[in-house]
Amino acid sequence: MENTVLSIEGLCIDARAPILQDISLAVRAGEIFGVIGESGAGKSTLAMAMVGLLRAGCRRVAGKVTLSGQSLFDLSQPQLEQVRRRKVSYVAQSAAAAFNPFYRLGDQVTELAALELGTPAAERRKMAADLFRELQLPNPETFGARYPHQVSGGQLQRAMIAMALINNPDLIIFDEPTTALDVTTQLEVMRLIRKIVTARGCGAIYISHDLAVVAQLADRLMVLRHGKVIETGATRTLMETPQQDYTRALVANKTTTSPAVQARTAQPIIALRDFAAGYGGVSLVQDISLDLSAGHITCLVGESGSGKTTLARAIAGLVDVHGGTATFQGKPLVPRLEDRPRDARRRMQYIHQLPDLALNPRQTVREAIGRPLAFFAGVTGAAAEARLRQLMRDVELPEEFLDRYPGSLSGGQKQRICIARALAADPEVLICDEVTSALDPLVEESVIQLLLRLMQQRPLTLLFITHNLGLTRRFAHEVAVMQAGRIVEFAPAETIFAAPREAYTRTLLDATPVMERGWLEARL
Amino acid sequence: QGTPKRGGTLAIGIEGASTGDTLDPRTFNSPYWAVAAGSIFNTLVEVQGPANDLKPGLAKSWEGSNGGKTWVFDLVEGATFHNGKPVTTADVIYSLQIHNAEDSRSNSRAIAAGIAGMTADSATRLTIDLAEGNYFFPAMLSNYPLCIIPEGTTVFDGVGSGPYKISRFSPGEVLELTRHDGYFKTDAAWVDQVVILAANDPAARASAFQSGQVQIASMLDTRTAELIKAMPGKGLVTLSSSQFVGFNMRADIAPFDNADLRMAMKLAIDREDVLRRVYGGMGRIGNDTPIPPNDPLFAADIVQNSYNPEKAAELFKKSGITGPLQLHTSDAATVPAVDMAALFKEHAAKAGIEIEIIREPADGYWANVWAQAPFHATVWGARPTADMILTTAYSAASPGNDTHWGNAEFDAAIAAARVEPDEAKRKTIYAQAQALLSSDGGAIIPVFGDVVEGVAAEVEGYVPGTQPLANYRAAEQVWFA
Amino acid sequence: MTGTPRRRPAPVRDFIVSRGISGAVSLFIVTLLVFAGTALLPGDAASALLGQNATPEALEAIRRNLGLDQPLIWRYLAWVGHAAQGDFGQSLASGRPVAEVLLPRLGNSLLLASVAAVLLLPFAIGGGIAAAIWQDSWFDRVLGFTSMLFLAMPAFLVGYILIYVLAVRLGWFPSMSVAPLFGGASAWAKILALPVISLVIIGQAHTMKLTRTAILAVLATDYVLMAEVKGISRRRIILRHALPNALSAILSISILTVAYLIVDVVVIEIVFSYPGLGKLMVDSVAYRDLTVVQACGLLFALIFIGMNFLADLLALLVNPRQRVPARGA
Amino acid sequence: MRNLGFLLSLAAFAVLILAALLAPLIAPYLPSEPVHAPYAAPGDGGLLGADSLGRDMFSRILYGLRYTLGISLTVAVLAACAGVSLAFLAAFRRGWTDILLGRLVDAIMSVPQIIFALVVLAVAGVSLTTLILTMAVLEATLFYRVIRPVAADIVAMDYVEVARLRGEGLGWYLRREILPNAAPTLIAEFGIRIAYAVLFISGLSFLGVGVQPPAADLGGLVRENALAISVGQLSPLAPAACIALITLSVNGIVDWFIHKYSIRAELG
Ligand SMILES: Nc1ncnc2c1ncn2[C@@H]1O[C@H](COP(=O)(O)OP(=O)(O)OP(=O)(O)O)[C@@H](O)[C@H]1O
Ligand SMILES: Nc1ncnc2c1ncn2[C@@H]1O[C@H](COP(=O)(O)OP(=O)(O)OP(=O)(O)O)[C@@H](O)[C@H]1O
Ligand SMILES: [Mg+2]
Ligand SMILES: [Mg+2]
Repeated sequence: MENTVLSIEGLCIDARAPILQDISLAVRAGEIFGVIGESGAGKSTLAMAMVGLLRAGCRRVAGKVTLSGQSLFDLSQPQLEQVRRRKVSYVAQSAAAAFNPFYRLGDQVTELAALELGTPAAERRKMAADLFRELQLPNPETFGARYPHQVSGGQLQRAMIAMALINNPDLIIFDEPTTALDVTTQLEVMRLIRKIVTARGCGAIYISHDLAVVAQLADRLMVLRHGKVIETGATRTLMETPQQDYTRALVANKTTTSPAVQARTAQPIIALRDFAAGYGGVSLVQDISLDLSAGHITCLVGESGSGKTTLARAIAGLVDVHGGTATFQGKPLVPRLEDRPRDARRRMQYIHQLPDLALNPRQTVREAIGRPLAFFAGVTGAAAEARLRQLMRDVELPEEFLDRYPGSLSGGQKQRICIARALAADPEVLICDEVTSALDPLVEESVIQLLLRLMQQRPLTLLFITHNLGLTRRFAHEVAVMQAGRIVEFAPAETIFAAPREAYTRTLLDATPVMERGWLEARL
Repeated sequence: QGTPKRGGTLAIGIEGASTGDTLDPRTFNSPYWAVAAGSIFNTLVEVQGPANDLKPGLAKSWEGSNGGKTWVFDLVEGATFHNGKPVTTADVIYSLQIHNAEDSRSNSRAIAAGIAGMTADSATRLTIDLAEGNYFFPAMLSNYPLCIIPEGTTVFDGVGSGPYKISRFSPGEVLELTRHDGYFKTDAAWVDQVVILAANDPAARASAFQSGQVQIASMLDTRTAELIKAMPGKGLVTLSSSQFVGFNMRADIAPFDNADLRMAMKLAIDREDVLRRVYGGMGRIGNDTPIPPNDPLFAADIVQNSYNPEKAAELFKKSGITGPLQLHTSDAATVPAVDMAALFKEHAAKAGIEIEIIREPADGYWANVWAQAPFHATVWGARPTADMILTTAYSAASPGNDTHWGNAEFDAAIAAARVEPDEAKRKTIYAQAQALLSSDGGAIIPVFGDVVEGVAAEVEGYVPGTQPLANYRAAEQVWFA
Repeated sequence: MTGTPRRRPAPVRDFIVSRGISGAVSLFIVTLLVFAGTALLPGDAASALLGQNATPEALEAIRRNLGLDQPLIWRYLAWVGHAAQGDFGQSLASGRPVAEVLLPRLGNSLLLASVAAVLLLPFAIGGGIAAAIWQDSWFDRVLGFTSMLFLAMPAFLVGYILIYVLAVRLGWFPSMSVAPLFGGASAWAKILALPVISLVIIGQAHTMKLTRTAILAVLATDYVLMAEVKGISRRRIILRHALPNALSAILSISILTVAYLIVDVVVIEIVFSYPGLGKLMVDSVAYRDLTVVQACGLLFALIFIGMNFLADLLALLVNPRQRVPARGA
Repeated sequence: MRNLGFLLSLAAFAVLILAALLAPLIAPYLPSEPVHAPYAAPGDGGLLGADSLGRDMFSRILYGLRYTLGISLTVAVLAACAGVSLAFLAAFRRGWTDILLGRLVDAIMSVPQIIFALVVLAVAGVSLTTLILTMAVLEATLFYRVIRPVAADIVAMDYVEVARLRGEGLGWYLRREILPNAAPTLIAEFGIRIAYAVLFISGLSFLGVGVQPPAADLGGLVRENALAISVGQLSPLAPAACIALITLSVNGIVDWFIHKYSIRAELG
């Protein structure tokens, strides 16, 4: 193809084990090529290879990368550096880490102009200001004088895009540029990317693990798994007629819905009134009034930093309570965890977001799950063994896993262990803080299914924190929307999604990408 | 040796300095300060050469009468202090008196205390009356703390009449001296500058001498002496010194107030082995008295204590003492003291006597351990007369009596010897004193090791004496070839 | 926000205040430790001073003179109060003012430390940077091995070998490093040679290893990777992107090296009889020269705490993240 | 390369430990026995020559190893117990416990260690017990400084919070949650501390306040024979080399360990 800017043929990269196997792709000018894959699939490794870079410890075994007509791995170091300076740009996932904390943003953004063209400082300042304006950054004239730590994450991400544009590259590689941002900012960045590629006519690679995002942006898509290409094709074809099971599972309309529930009981299991909590005297959440109905799933949504975790932890007794009342099954809830009776602690269990951190790497699964059994119910010996096996069956894991250490389990398996550990206490309320957001879409789905099944088996109430509105829509009985430490809207799920009362809720709903075609275009 | 020449800087490395040192002569109590005193000050009388010949110092002549009780000294003319003031009898009287002052810690206090009265007959003639007669009195005045300083000195700044005056004094570090141009001895003080380095560590002293940093080094290890001598330009001087390293058993407190135990210990050390291993064979066997065999006063007829494990074991058993005996030792009492203690432990073990060695840090040893611990190492430098060492170290009244042994018979004997003009009779009295010390005293003196000093080949005019560093007056004697 | 605010940035002020307080607390504890430690030295100072000729009356007089009859607390307060004014009392051994005893020794220690630092730092830091840049090359390995070797060696071994080879055998330098009056600068150079060489040999291993670690940490950051992806040359990446960020670490390392060179060199001072603070303290402990020991201990702690403070302050000043306040002004 | 170094270090360390343990069997003479001529050269005077008194150098080194290794290991074990439990406690309790311990450790560490030891030994008198205790206190502060942040990191982990949510007691936290996770760092630190203790006791003996003669650890042996070095007799370098060999082999083992468990190595 004549206007191909990047082509990769049969690329294989090994570290100790193979990381990428037999990757081939081609990107044309003016198109966005999407790469989707779960964490660890090799996406970043591939992105690095596109600029002729191998991370320490990695080795190219076979294959060829051609960028703007030059075979990168055949070039000398200076030639390669020149290609990188002139032909390609890279936008990294974590802008905060990718900017040098030592220099002002403007200098970093225009560093290449200074190096390649010797542009004088005054002119470079103007160049930067123009770019900042194009990217809708505040105070474009002076923005460049700031240091990286002086601007917000979203602004930094846009500054990084500005840096990528300074050399008018043939190809821009976006490596999960929005993963760390909240949905509203994500939407802005997505709009920008689309605009830039259209305006400049360069090629772009867009890497993500979020199918909805990639589907909105990319013209063509490649599905990567365990370092292998599963499927490549035009986005529309791939979305509509996926060929492979994996792709099909990714694309599939999620059909799960919340289990049928009893009508809301008059007496909520947990009730908060004018509740306030925070750290060291500062209330981070205030005026919280919330009822959790027994047997219901209540989802707590809101953008990052809105206070979701703080609220959940305050209920669990981990954060200082500053005011208001809280009751648990009609009785006052003791604020401090340490003051709560053992049985109260048993009845409310908290599941953390990152299963890696929530499991002690030096304890076997048996020890992890067995401890609450022994601690709360005093069950040991054969009885405990039977319970352990039952719990493993409940969370759909093989019994052999009991003797494993967490290190040898996958993320999804670990999260199941955490759930089993919570269940071992025989709780009535489960507080789940983004328990699936670190997991891959397929694994996430299976964990959700598991939770739903468990809710049918036993009387459980769920406070489920998430930023995934798609999930919330399918799954919640009630939804509480948080903004800046307050609950702005609390209503049954159908009401929220059908007729959101608050503007903030509407913005949030609107900015959440869906797989429907034309979603992004409608928002440009 | 060539004719004397002026010029050059002489560096001397010597042990016994500390950061707490002062220029108060009453605090002088180490080889370092002996040499420093010998370079900065003068005493009335000096001793020189292997036979301890008396020589004039600030006194050009002296005369004893009244059974050694009255002494008349005539001072040299033209002697001046570093500050230009002439030396007079008033200065001498003051200098001797301060040693007997109430707060004096002088090791010559006993000598000063023996003075009944001093009269200045003129600016240069002085009469000293002693409480008891003493024919050794002039020799005793050569003791280095008895140096002459200007009358009325209260701030001790080191002004003396000696060949060199102080340019810089850094306690425990260095003493830097320049020639005193008005020095009354005209055939002395050849070098322009003298640097006296504090070199307490024997290894440091040896390497400083070998590297040429110092031209004269005191007390080199006898066992490595041959190796140093083999180096070009390095000469050695060997003194059959009466300096000795010994072990003190405090006779006044348990367990060593037991005479059997003391004798057991004396028989439990193999003197031959000590001589061979600690001194490389360079030295003489001792008989637990401070008088070495080469001294004319040595009592050859009395019983020689020698290694006898069986007898020692027997006496030890008889003493009824059990358990390990703690022997305190330190580098401060010279390296041989440490080595000797280790050997002693081995020897005594064969007699069934267990010795536990406690090694004390070098620098606090004299203040805190010496003369205080029941069983400890000691070292005594050579003294010009037998009387001096016997009096200072073993008479009951002396503050230097580090064994705390008090024996009236012994004290009477040395007092009698002092006033005995007849040499042969004196010798008999001393033999009796030695017999008492050897059989009953608290000191174990196994060996008199030879003292080896390093003197670089380019240094001339060095006259070895019985005391180290040319009787401490090397600085004024030598010149560079 | 437009432009950087003119007033002294709050982080620096806050830092100085908070570190000042914590440094003062450390110092307070040190004064307690030092005072308690020396007050407990066996055999009180009075009897040490008078030695064998002590009479009870004289002892009593001296005790009164030294204030030893006062309660412990009172003595502590008096000592701290005077020390704060630079008056450390009199040396018990020589009767001279402690400051007079201490100052020349402090000067000597500083001289030795600064000469050693000037020779050591460029070499060690350069070596550490080079080893990090060429990580796992033969150069790195050789450097790594030699520094490991020197870290493993007792200091006195290095000292003795140097004395034997350079002083005794070759006669290039004096083996004892006692300050000369006669001879001037070249004599000084000779005197300092052996201790300085020993310190450089012993100290460089540690400094180099720390520098290497610091540089490697910076080279592993995302922004260095980003610079590489941008096509910036290796040279520029190291000089412009990595080094400035490692600067605060390197500064800290340098200052702590200097602190080490002043404070932690007792064995070397003893081997070469160098009249520094360490030797003074060792000797004074031996003589039970309480006042000097107290002053030395305090001085050491002060130097150490001050150096640490300086290191942190400099690190703060070169790091924009610390120096310039976050968002807004 | 690293593995080779590790194996060599392990072998060397094992040999040294064995030599120390079996000293009475291996040593041809008693360490205190004067058997050769003073300063006999290697060959005439046993394997490594003789010292100033003619004692067999090789035998003395074997027995010296016992002191050096025995003291260092004891010190490291004591210091680890004290330093680590305090560090855990501080990390877990936070608040005043943490502040007070931190300040105390800072203060102790702001006096040079060797000076500190000299003062304490002067106060308490030199004996094996005071020596070991003094060194252990000083080493404990170093343990504390390295382990506390590690423990604090662990305490901040969600799994510790899970235990807290359950309401576990202090013993459970320290023993079951923190200790197992701090173990690799602890073991590495333990190695570093042993090496440090070896150099430390050697230094103290060198200054004359360590092991008392006629017994001698390796540092004391160097000091005893320093004079021989200055006249070109190199056999006293053998104990010094032995000290270096111990620290080198311990470092080699630690290095491998740090690498294997990707521990952030704290130096100094
Ligand atoms: N230098 C390396 N040495 C060894 N293995 C590596 C190295 N770099 C990456 N890997 C492994 O290669 C795999 C792919 O890593 P890569 O960073 O490309 O994944 P990714 O798809 O970008 O994941 P994420 O979504 O988490 O960013 C991972 O299993 C990772 O552990
Ligand atoms: N320990 C703490 N001390 C002080 N402030 C905190 C602490 N933890 C969180 N905060 C602040 O409290 C606010 C709310 O944080 P919280 O973690 O509850 O938000 P969140 O809604 O859970 O966000 P996310 O979606 O990113 O998890 C944030 O501004 C955060 O910076
Ligand atoms: Mg990635
Ligand atoms: Mg959260």
